[in-house]
Amino acid sequence: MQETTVAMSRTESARRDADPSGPQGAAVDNAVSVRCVSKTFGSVEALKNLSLDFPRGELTSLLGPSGCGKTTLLKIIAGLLEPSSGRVEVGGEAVTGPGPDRAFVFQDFALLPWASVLRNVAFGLELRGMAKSEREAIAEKHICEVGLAGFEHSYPHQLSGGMRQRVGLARALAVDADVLLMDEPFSAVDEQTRRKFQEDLLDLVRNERKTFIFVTHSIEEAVYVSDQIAILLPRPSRVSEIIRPSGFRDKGADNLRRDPEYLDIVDSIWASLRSYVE
Amino acid sequence: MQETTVAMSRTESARRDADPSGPQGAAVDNAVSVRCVSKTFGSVEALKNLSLDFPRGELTSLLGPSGCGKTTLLKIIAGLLEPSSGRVEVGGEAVTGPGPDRAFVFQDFALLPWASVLRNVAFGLELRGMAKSEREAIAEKHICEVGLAGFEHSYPHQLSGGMRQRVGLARALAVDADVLLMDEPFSAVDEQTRRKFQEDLLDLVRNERKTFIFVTHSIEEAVYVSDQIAILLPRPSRVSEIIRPSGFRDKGADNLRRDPEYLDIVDSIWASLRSYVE
Amino acid sequence: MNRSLLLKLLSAAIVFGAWEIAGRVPVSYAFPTFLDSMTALFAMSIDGTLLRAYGETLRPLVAGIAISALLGIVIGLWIGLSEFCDWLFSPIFIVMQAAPLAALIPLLVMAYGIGLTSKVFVVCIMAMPVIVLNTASAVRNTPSSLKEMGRSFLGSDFDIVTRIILPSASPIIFSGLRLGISAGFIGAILAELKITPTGVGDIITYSRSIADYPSMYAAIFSIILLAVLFLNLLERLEGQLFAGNNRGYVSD
Amino acid sequence: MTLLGFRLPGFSSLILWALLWELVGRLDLTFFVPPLSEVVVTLVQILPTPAFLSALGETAQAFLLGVLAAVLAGVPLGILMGRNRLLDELLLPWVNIFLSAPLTALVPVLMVLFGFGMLSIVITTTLFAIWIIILNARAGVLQINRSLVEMAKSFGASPFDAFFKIYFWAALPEILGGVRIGIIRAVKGVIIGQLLISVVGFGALFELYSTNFLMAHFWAVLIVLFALAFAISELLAHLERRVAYYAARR
Amino acid sequence: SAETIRIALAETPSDELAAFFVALDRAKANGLNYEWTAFSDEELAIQAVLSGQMDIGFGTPYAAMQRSKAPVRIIFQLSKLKFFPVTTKKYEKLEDLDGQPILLHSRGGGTDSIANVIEDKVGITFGQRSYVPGSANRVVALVSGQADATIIDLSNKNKLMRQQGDAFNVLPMFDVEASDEALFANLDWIRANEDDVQILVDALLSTWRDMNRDPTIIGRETDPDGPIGQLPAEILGGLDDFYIEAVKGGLYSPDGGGRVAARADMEWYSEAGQLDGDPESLNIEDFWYLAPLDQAGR
Ligand SMILES: Nc1ncnc2c1ncn2[C@@H]1O[C@H](COP(=O)(O)OP(=O)(O)OP(=O)(O)O)[C@@H](O)[C@H]1O
Ligand SMILES: Nc1ncnc2c1ncn2[C@@H]1O[C@H](COP(=O)(O)OP(=O)(O)OP(=O)(O)O)[C@@H](O)[C@H]1O
Ligand SMILES: [Mg+2]
Ligand SMILES: [Mg+2]
Repeated sequence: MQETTVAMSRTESARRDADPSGPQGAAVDNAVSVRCVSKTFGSVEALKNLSLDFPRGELTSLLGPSGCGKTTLLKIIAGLLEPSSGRVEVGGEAVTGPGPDRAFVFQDFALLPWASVLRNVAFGLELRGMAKSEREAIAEKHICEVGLAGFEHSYPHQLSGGMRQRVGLARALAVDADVLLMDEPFSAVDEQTRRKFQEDLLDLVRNERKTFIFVTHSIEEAVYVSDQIAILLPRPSRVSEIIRPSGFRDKGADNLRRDPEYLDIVDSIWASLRSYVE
Repeated sequence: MQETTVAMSRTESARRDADPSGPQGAAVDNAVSVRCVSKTFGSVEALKNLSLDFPRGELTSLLGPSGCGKTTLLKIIAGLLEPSSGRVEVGGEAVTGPGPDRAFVFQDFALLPWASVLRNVAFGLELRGMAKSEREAIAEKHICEVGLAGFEHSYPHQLSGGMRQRVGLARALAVDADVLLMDEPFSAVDEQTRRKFQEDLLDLVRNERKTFIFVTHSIEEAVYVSDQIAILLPRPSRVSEIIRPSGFRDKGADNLRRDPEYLDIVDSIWASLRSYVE
Repeated sequence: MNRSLLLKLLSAAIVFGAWEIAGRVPVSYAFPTFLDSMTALFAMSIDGTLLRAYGETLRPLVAGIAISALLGIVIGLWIGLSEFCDWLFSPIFIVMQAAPLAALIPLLVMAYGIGLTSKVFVVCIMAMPVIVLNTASAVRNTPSSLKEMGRSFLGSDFDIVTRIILPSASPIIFSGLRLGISAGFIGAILAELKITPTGVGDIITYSRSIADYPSMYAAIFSIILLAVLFLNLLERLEGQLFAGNNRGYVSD
Repeated sequence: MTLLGFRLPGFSSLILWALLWELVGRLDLTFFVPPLSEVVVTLVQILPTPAFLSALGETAQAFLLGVLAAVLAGVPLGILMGRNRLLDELLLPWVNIFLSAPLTALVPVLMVLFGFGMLSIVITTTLFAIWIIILNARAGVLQINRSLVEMAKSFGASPFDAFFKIYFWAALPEILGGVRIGIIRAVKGVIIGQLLISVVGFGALFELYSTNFLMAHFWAVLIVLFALAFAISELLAHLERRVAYYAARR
Repeated sequence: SAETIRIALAETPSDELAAFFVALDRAKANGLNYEWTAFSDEELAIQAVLSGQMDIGFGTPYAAMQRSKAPVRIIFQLSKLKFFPVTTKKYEKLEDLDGQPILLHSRGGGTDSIANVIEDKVGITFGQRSYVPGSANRVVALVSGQADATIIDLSNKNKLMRQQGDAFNVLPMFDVEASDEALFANLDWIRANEDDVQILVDALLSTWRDMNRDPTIIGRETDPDGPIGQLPAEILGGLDDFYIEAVKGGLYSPDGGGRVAARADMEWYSEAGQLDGDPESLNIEDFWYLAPLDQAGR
């Protein structure tokens, strides 16, 4: 399934969108499925009748213009916002609030300014009532993984933007949830670091079959890392297209830049995004 | 001069760096020139003996890892910080403080939270003592240009990050300075908007011969828009390399992505930035 | 009718209702009911007692508050901008802030007599420190990026003070003014209770000495009402001058 | 303040003012400003007297009880008001009223309701301190970063956790600021209470000394009071500075 | 009697209260338990007794007795209204004060009533009346030139005339026998605590008598650990002078006032406007409870 060609995946996408249960139907194990969700804030209609499935063990990217409702969708899945209508299922059960099966990486990091890096990373576990020594050991491990070893006792304000974002990332990874909801998780890190994180993410998908829902503004990034890309229309947001890029991961980021297939798909996404804006 | 090839420009860069007056010497009309500038903050050495020329009517990008001193350099040119040693000339005269020939776009926007978008954009002109009706007319024009028509009477807290950044941009453009110092001016806007702004910038370079000094984290962006790219070393910062990409602007952003020459230069910058980090 | 007004009325009804009930119980023979007090208030307003009293009370109050506000903001600005001034003067105001004015009043009477001067002085001592200290700290905490922006767009020092520092400090300055004015009211009443009983303070003490408790409560009620009106006016002014940045409730 | 390259400590200027005071006292301009040295001598004399110690004890007790009540009631109430719109809309007008009301005028009412003893004085002290504490705690909660609340929720925080691990800490800089101002107001409150209700503690000393024109005694007690208020306020300011690192970055 | 009686003072303990505390000590020696609270003014002390929060109060609550019809009775006259009009050299006699501003203690207080009676008896009307509580404060106002005329108590008059007699006049005035401070309590409470009241009045009367014979006993009998003994040395040093002058000035009646004082009070306070009705028709028993004093005098 991961090996379908680009051309195929794109025609397929239209069909899937029209009929959410799609051709792959019950065969696919969906970690998260969103059914006809709408959300209005006062008079602002952020989401309208949005349906989308997130297969287990896959990385799905959400692409769309700023303010189209990506964060809103993520928060609804996380159980932080109630949809105005429609339903969301995670692991087959309807979402009624936040749960231990999902972890959120916040767009604005949401770090506790009064707590050290260590405590911040361990905070999710602290709230789950894990003993101090245990949770700190786990946090240490994740701090190393995001490259912040040595900063355990620093405070957020002593870190650069990119480093702070990595703390938020480590915190979400530390709780070891099945579904990771990541809202522009790499926006503040510099390009070199971003590259490394993309690799780490792909490792998690490959080895631990975690499900990622990933918001990004970078088309290139989305094409490189995703199993599935959902392109959202501007407000009120629905899914306009689902694209399943394939096999790019294995080619390696450096070679990719000149890969014609890759360039084709980037171009076409770019073209469709542009058309909505105009 | 703008038409030198990439290969040439790169070998040239090393020479220019070694001898600031360079082979083009007095022939080049430099809008800004920075001579042996050092800057220390307490014990932190941010810049060390940095020399760099910014030719008139050209766009120069500064590329470098986070915290390497790009903002510091821009503020020294703007006259907001005093260098610890060395001198800066703008239009042939030594800089002693801010002047009407330079306008600054701040990394953190620096908007007045109590003032409407209109007043914020007109604020530079207000400080110059321009009459209200006149300055508001000019501000209106620039608000339209950055795509914020209709938000004139909104307050900064009612805008999204990208919109706020555009207000800061419009304010700098409104004072019609010769030299524009832009500190990551597009970091918060989405890709489509960013693309539009890049075009607008290039128009200003082409038609009004304004001089831009431009900080960015995006190598692709730098290569596309710049006449000259200065790559800065990590702290204490010096210029490690000057690259003069040529002719990419005229190819159009969409075609560029597949241009091998473009890809080469992006790759090489990528490689050299990476080498410093490691 | 909108929700917030409705809730205000509701909470007023609850509190006044509780007062009425407590007065009817009665909690103490010296505790009149709400309605009795309002009747007394009405009577005093009709026969002009209240008007005359406020003529007396408002003079030192308004003069003191005006002086404290102007001088306080100027000194605060100065302290906030100059390190030397900060060093020299801010300890004085910090000490002054803690001054138990009630105890100092006899001294003031000795120094400035029993006339308007010492009452104005009382109001100033109460009101000024918090205005000065708030202004100074707000001025000191003006975001440096805004000041830099002002400089880069060629603002003169005066421009930067009036167009950037003051507006940016305004929320804190206004909260200082609010506290200062409320302290000024306390000072004015204290002066009338402790220096010479005139104005509203006199109504309070005299009604008490003749056991006319409804009038006493009416006077207290009226001065509180006045203080609240005064502060609402100030809030209105702040809203007009600087559009606020109200971020709403967490629960919303 | 730096002078000739030396960093002068914050309150060193008080020495300058003390010298000025001494000078004015020595010039004998008015009888109610005796030289500072005389005041200090008097202070040393009266400090160990039982009259002074018991006054200090009485004042300190009323003050501490009043402040404690204000903090214990004010902080949670302020946080709740910041979180709950209905509660806030019901209570905020009253908090504002009492913050700005001339509380001195209310003292006679307190005497009627709570008697003439310690209780009324403690309540006066509390009333002087509590409103600003409530308002500041509320303001601290209102400006809390919503993402922090959502983050805690997404990690499954209970309301109790959220209160103690998020709201309290996020509002702490404002809370401390409020407590500091509140305490300074409480000093006034306790003295007003001790002068207007029953004349006890420092209030009695002030009354006694001023009616008998014992100016050196008067100033000596005043200095003690200043020093106490000052010490507490500096302690809190110090705590405030310790959380200042995150105050601007929430 | 085991119960502690609560005494509401109208001022903080100072030299003027030394005699009272000496009497309290004597009462204590006879088995009286007491505690005291100082209020900042007479009204509060009266209010405290009226509402039952205090048992015995300091002051002259005639207005309250008549207006509130509360069964409050005076049991002992502590001091007489010995106040003196003092002016700058501008004025020579009371008549000169016609239409002139004057400084008094408080509205409705003792000095206010003196001013009322002066107006009546001399046939003048004062100009603006300003109020500054505390004789000492009024002296300061006078000395610093903020007022030209005031009414002050005996000890402050003496002090002022000693120090700056050449700058001020004490205007000649008629004698006043009415009470300035008296002890009062609720009649029901008095009846329920006859024994305690008797002990107290006995002690007071004996002290007042001894003091009139030898004013210095106050200084000698003052308990060095009591509220008076703890006063600053500056005040304690002047104690003897204060009582010698006070006794000479007739401030303290050696028989605790009684019927004479009651009669005088009723006349005085009627004239001053604090009591309504013809003084002749007023009934002493409505204002005074004389039994303990009579008993003590026996
Ligand atoms: N609490 C809210 N109240 C009112 N409107 C809101 C609220 N939250 C979001 N919106 C509106 O809903 C729309 C979608 O917002 P959302 O944050 O989901 O956008 P987004 O796609 O994440 O944008 P970005 O890429 O800029 O993060 C926006 O237009 C925004 O104005
Ligand atoms: N006011 C200051 N005080 C102390 N150190 C400072 C100050 N301003 C900057 N620095 C230090 O100087 C260095 C350069 O900072 P600068 O802001 O110029 O970096 P930058 O290149 O703009 O980084 P970024 O890409 O993150 O904006 C940093 O290491 C920073 O810590
Ligand atoms: Mg978003
Ligand atoms: Mg920077």
